[in-house]
Amino acid sequence: ACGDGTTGGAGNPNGVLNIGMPNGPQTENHNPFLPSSSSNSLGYRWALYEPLVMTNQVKPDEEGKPWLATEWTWSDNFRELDLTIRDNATWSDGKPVTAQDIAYTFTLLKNTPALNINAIPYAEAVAEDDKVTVTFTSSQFVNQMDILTQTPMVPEHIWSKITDPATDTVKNPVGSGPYTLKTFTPQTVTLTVRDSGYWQDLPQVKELRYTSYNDNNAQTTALANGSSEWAFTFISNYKAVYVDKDPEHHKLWFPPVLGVHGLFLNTELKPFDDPVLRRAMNMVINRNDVFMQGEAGYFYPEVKNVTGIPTPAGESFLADEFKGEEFEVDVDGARKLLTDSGYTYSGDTLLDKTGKPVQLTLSNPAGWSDYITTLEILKDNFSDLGIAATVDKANQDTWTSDVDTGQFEAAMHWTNNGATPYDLYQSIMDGALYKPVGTAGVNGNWGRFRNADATEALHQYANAADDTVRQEAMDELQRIYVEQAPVLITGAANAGGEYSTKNWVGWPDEDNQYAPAQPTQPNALDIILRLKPAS
Amino acid sequence: MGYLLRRVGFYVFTAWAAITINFFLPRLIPGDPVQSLIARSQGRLDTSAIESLYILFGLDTDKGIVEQYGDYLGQLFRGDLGLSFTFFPTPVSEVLADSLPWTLGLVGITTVISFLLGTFMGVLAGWWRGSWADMLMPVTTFLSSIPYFWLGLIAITLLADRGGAFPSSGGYDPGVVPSWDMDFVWSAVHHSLLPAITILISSMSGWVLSMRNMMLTVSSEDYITVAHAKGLSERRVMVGYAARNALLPNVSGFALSLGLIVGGTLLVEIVFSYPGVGFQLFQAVGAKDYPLVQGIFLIITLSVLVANLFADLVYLLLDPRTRKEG
Amino acid sequence: MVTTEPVLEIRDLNVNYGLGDDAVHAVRDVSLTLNRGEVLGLAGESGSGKSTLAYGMLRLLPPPGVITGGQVLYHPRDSEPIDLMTLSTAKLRRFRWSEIAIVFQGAMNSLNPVHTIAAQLCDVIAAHEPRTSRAAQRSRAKDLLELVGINADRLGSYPHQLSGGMRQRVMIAMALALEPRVVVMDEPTTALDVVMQRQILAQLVELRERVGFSVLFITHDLSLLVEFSDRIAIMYGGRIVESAPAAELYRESLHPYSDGLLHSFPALRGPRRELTGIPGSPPDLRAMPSGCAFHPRCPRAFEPCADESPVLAAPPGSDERPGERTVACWLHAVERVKS
Amino acid sequence: MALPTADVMPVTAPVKRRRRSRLLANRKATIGLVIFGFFCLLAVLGPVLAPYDPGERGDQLLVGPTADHWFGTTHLGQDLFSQMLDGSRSVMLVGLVAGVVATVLGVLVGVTSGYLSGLGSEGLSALSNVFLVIPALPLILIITLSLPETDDMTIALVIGCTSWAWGARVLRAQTLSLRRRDYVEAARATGESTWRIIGFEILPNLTAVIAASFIGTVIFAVLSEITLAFIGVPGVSEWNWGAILFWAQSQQALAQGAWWWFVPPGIAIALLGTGLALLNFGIDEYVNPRLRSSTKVRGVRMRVGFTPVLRGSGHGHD
Amino acid sequence: MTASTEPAAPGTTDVVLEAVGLTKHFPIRRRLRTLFAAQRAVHAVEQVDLALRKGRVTAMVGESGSGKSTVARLMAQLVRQTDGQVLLHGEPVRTGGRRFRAYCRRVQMVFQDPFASLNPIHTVRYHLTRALRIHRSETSAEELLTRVALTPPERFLSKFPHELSGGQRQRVAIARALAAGPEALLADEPVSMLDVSIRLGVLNLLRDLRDRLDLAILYITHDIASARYFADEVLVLYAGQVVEGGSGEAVTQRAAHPYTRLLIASAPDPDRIAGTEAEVTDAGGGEPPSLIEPPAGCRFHPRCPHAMARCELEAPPRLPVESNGDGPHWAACWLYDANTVEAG
Ligand SMILES: Nc1ncnc2c1ncn2[C@@H]1O[C@H](COP(=O)(O)OP(=O)(O)OP(=O)(O)O)[C@@H](O)[C@H]1O
Ligand SMILES: Nc1ncnc2c1ncn2[C@@H]1O[C@H](COP(=O)(O)OP(=O)(O)OP(=O)(O)O)[C@@H](O)[C@H]1O
Ligand SMILES: [Mg+2]
Ligand SMILES: [Mg+2]
Repeated sequence: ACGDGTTGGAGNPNGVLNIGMPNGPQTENHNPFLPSSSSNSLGYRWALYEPLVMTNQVKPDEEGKPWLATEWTWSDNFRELDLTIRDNATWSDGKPVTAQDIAYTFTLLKNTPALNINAIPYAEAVAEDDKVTVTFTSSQFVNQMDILTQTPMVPEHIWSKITDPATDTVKNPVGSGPYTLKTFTPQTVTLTVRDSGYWQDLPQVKELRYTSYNDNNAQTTALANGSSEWAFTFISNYKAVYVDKDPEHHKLWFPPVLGVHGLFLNTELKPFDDPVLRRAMNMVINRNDVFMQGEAGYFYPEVKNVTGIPTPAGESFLADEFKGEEFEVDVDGARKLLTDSGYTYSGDTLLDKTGKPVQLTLSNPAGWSDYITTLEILKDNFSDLGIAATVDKANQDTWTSDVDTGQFEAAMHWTNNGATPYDLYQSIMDGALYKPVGTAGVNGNWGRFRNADATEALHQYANAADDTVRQEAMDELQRIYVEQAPVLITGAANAGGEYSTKNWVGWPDEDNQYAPAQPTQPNALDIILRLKPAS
Repeated sequence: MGYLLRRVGFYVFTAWAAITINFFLPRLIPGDPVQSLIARSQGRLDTSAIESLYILFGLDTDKGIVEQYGDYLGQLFRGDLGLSFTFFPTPVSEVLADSLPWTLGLVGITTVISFLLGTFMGVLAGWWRGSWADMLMPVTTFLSSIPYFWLGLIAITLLADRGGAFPSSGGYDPGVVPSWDMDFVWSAVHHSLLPAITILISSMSGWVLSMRNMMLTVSSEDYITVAHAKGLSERRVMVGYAARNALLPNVSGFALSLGLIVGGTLLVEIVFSYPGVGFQLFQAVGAKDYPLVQGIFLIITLSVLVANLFADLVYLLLDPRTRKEG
Repeated sequence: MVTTEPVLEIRDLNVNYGLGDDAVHAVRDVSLTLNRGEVLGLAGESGSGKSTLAYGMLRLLPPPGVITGGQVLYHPRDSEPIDLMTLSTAKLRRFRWSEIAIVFQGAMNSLNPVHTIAAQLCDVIAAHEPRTSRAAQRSRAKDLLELVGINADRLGSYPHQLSGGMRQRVMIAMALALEPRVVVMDEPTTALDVVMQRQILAQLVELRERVGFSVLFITHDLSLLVEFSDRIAIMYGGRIVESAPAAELYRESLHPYSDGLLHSFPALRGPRRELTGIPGSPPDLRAMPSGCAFHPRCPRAFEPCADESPVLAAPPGSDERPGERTVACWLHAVERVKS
Repeated sequence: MALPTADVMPVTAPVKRRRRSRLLANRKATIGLVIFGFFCLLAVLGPVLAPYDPGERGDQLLVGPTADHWFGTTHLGQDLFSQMLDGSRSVMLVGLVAGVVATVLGVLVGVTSGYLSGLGSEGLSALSNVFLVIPALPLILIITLSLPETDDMTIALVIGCTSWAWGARVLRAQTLSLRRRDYVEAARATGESTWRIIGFEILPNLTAVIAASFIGTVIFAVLSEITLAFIGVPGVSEWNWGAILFWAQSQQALAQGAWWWFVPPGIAIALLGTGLALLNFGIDEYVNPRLRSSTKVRGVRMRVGFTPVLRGSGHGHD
Repeated sequence: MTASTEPAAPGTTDVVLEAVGLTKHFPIRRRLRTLFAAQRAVHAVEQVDLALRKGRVTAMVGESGSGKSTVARLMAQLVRQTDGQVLLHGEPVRTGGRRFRAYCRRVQMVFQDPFASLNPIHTVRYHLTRALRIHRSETSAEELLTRVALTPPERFLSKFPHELSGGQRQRVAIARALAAGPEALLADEPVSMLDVSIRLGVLNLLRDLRDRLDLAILYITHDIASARYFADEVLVLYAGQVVEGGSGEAVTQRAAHPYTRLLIASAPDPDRIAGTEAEVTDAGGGEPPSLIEPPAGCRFHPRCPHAMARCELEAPPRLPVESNGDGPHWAACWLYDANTVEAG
């Protein structure tokens, strides 16, 4: 909004791209492995460091693009990875990227558990010529993507001199990416394009400016007035507040990825241990209302399929029997389902099989406004079924520990996401993650769902040697989900972003789904490389 | 002398109390930084990250609370506030170094301006009682009853959003590099105007009211009548006699209510997304970042204490009765 | 020294507290003349309006005091009399202290606690003689302090560092700073003990001899006045009820109230006097008795007293010096009418 | 933030008879009392009067004031007027409870430390100064977040327990000046017990000061509570005005132009605050008559130092 | 008569209340500079002996700050003495909790300021009935008011202090003191805050009570003339010490101690003929001494026109002064030491 020539939409003439994140002031920390670093928080680590492979999360079944690795093969039941490293890449200090560096990176993660964020069980990484062989102690089928596309590669000659890589803020980042660090301030990080030595054509964006806005509102304002050209933030009324400010250029695209948000019912509590009741409850949830009102009609995309697998990302994983099975609200059907299996009504109140009224407390931290809004909608939906729900706006910390220890009735929660629906289902119904109520430390399955078949199927999926077994396991999981409704899914996780086509074009969108539009994903690098000045 | 001794004792005691509260309170907060980091990411961080985070933050070792307290005190003496979790592994002191100047600049300066301006207006309102100055009172009362944050939000809507003259958030324009050049200074000043005005409007009224009351009280003292009888000029009586004496209680009031004021003004930072300690504190509380919470709380308390010490010294200068007996 | 040349004439002064119907008439139709060089004592019990009169004539009354009538004429050395009631603020400011200075009862409260004695002394000089240099002001302040018997090294002291007696002396010094012709003293020694009181009064008497100013001395201690003043006026219920030369008043008071006052304090020496005191309690200004305000307490009240208030006038048989002796009492008025 | 005004005022001898009428005769106090009474009434009746269930979703999403929804609706179609009415109870309840708790603590600490002497007294006084100096809002924030369970009551308690210090300080100063009064000594000389002296001789003389400190704390408590709710600290009742503002803020209501979501709570808070502040001024002026504002009667401006001369009006004659 | 210079012998029936070697030091708060120095104190009252007798008024005069009120408070046991004893009928008084009430019943105090000694929020009735109830007295409030000449009592009972005049308030305060039925009444400047015209009424009331109730009264004042008028015995206090004592007439008419002489010379006296100013100046000037570090020897010596070398070294004991038949008379002044007298 101010007349400063260096900001606003004037990026194009100077080749600047303004990227924003609503993450508050940053401290200088370019360590690509630390989730708390500014490079991670704002996403610029991917402009400095590169992964081995670039995959498109929006279409996880597509083959990845070679990046630092030109070839990768999994063998031996996904316990061994053979990589061929590109020979024309250099670090920004001019030294070539070698297979030794790649092996070093994996060894570093193996030796520094604090940095091994995805807890990958590395066994060994050995380099030989341009080949690297990485071995694991268990099958990594479900972690393929984490290893190949989410691991930034670092130069050995720099990192081997760092005494404690877990607590080093890497003030002078040296990576293989097309950009180098120019300046850092708590509010803005500026990267400039390398002069030479990048293994592919240098991007047309000469300078990346990452600005950290203090909150969603500030970020939204920046987007609306054009000072941010690319961001990832929640805008409650995006049409009026953002798009309408410049309908021609202000765009957003929020494709779903393979993760979901849903209402976790504590399945250890009566009567919610009854799949019939859960199914009935699932039937009355108005996912569209949640999407339109709770998620402003774009943020967490609606999950249409009955299996809870977000489409189109998960299209290829759907079992034949569920292909095209769209979820629909069916209050009467739900009521019938209940009365058929022993539930009764006293007036408008649903009574369970023992004759007790069905009641439910929905809880989520007070500050999470989209979840709370969703709960309000669910509460309304459940009342159609005769279930009296109350919304409890909890203290975030209490809530976190209550969910962790299973001391809740129902809460909105998210699942992990991954390259396959495995992560999603694992978070929902993996019996291996089960811990009894009162015990903390569950990494998923917060609803304490126990179903031996599901656990078995998940195990099989992760460790199967061939694809048919895997497909069977996946079909089985979908069947169990539909029958048991362990979690009432409300929406999909996203990997989207808001962007402006005023100065730069070539963004991914509905028609050109080459990457998720989120500026903090590895794919951001791919996007930046494809941007062209608007004519 | 006795006065000073008591003040010094008081400062030490307060500092200790703050440090102790500071240590124990955050530890009573349920949950831990890892859980809350995961929770805040709402799915963008994989659950498998938990283990590595525990290791990273050094939360995998157990220590008794008393031992921790001892360590904490020891650390403090070495000037070490620990490492922040949210910005791991940045030391808290570094986070503070980034944010404190903003707060001092905004809250500190405006609080002082507010006090000075409010006091000045209070002097006028008290002295010219029964004239136009009385109009000030209802307005002031109303303004002082509005919460800071609401005023700030309205100010943003009216003056910042939709092409208004002021930026609505941040401490300076994105893209400007902090340094002592015109661009930056102008940008920083520009960004601080709206929050500063908000603070001024809502905190000044308190000073206007209390100074006016003190002026009225002092006006009926004999020495004011004597000053009039002496034929001194109006200004001399008002400034040198009435205001000078009325100021004393106001200065000590200022010192002691700094805590209240600062607490309230921090909210302005949140509303204006100003990169100061208030904003950081709020974030850190949410993130269970004890070292940061402790550090910020401690620094705010100490700043208030230092301001207090300063106000005390001013008081000492202003009131000859507290000086060393002659 | 004492002449009959008036310096200050109060004519029919009326002072109210408050406005409208619930106003309190604290001073009613008071006329009083202060002659050059004399000490005029003003006595009366608490609440009789002494201070109100003193402040009122200088227009120093705090709100809600208002002056509702009368004149206060000041006779400058060689020009027309000035009516203080009609002076503009600026003129009044210039007039104050240079012509009439005032010493209040509580010296602690009269001195500004945050400025040094020197500052406050210089203040007044600077305000009226702006061209005086700093150094001159200071040396003047030093002289003044020495005048009242305080060592000049006390100049830098703050009021709280001085004892009560010293503070009162500082006030007196300050009052004399501009060599005014009139000094009003409102109970200047009541807060002090007798030893100090006498020291200060002795000094005052001596200063008057040297400097030559008139004093309006207000107190409720009649015995003190008899000893120190030339003339005494007695106030009751907002009016002057009697005025006479001090010795005469002591010897033979005409008004029963003055008489009662004189018989309220025991004598220190000589035979034990009979003490009668005054029965009853002082009047409430809000509900003044009709007629003579003193009549409900007066042992010698008779018919006219309750109905009409007596006028202040010379009693019969005192014609030789007009204005020297006046009384407002039907006892004496009736006689005058008769004679 | 209304600061308690004058620091230490001499307690003038209260005039019992005229006391009530005088406080009421004060226009400020009356207006303040009316506003305060109005909000108290709302607190009692508000939830009953609310035309809708404040949490109920409606069809009209985010519409401005209409005949159906006087204050408009939220993004879920909830009726804001009902939310305001419903929220008034929590605001007033927390404010008053916190006020009572803080006042009781303030009286206990202030009067005890004022009446007793020695180390205990000094300690208590130091304690209250510590509480004054430590920034209040961050402290309250940290404490509320430390508590495992919070509801309106706990929040009221937290605010009450942290905001007594100012009252204690003022009361201590007053008690110190009262303690030396002859009538306290006289009561002692008569043989009254200590608690009776505190309870019957000193406390009644502090009524006005206590009332002022109570009202001051209520203002502070209301503001703090609303602030907490606005920041999103849980436990504050659902439709507390601060919570309404929280929702408005998290839905970026202002950016969306939904001013009706923001304005009513703000105005209500300011109005309540103003009412309380006025009431406090009334008390201040009652305790210290010098503060009475109106010195301008019938065109006469009274000034210290220059007494007005009125000619021809009410003369001293009877 | 030397007998009276000693404290009255124990068992003397008419001595009601007696102070023996009463001393009070108020400690001063330590300052930084003096943190490690010895604790300093205001020596407010030092070695005061006095006896209150049944049906007699003992006056105590002295300038401001000489410790008069402190003596009264000590005698009333509102303040604990640093040293010395208060004897009630020869019994040392110990006042802890319960026993304090019993002591109150017998020794009552009237304060200087009638405007401050009544609680503004309580009625006259409350003040009196509380006192009566505490001491389980049979008397009624009406009776008390009648006794202090506030008649008709009904008119005053339900009044608040602000509705009464100063004299009336002081009477109520006296009535309250009488409610306990005391034997000794300590009146700390009971009339100095009152209007001249009504002082006399209160003094006369006290005198009347002395006669009717046989009260032992300690009358504290700074007005030596009223002491002469009202008291049977006068003690002069200077800087916390009694410097002279004797019958009212003896002390006021033939003051022996130089300080008493100064006091008398300073008192306003309409009968004084102009020209006797010399007498005053002769009596000395200066200011009262610091009580924190009081002068050694006789505390008056720095101001005394007759000071001798001895005065600076030794504090004088009570020395008899020749009396002209108006009762015992003594002074604590070396001028009356046999040796000095001889030498003079
Ligand atoms: N502000 C006021 N409002 C109303 N009445 C007042 C005010 N100030 C003084 N009075 C009344 O005016 C009368 C005269 O007061 P003033 O102070 O002049 O008496 P005084 O003779 O000086 O008494 P004292 O000897 O006690 O000083 C008193 O009855 C008093 O009650
Ligand atoms: N509580 C106290 N703490 C310290 N010093 C005290 C205290 N009370 C009295 N003093 C000191 O003791 C000395 C005697 O005081 P006291 O009040 O007995 O004098 P007084 O003769 O009654 O004076 P006055 O005529 O002014 O009433 C004074 O110097 C006073 O400052
Ligand atoms: Mg007076
Ligand atoms: Mg005394």
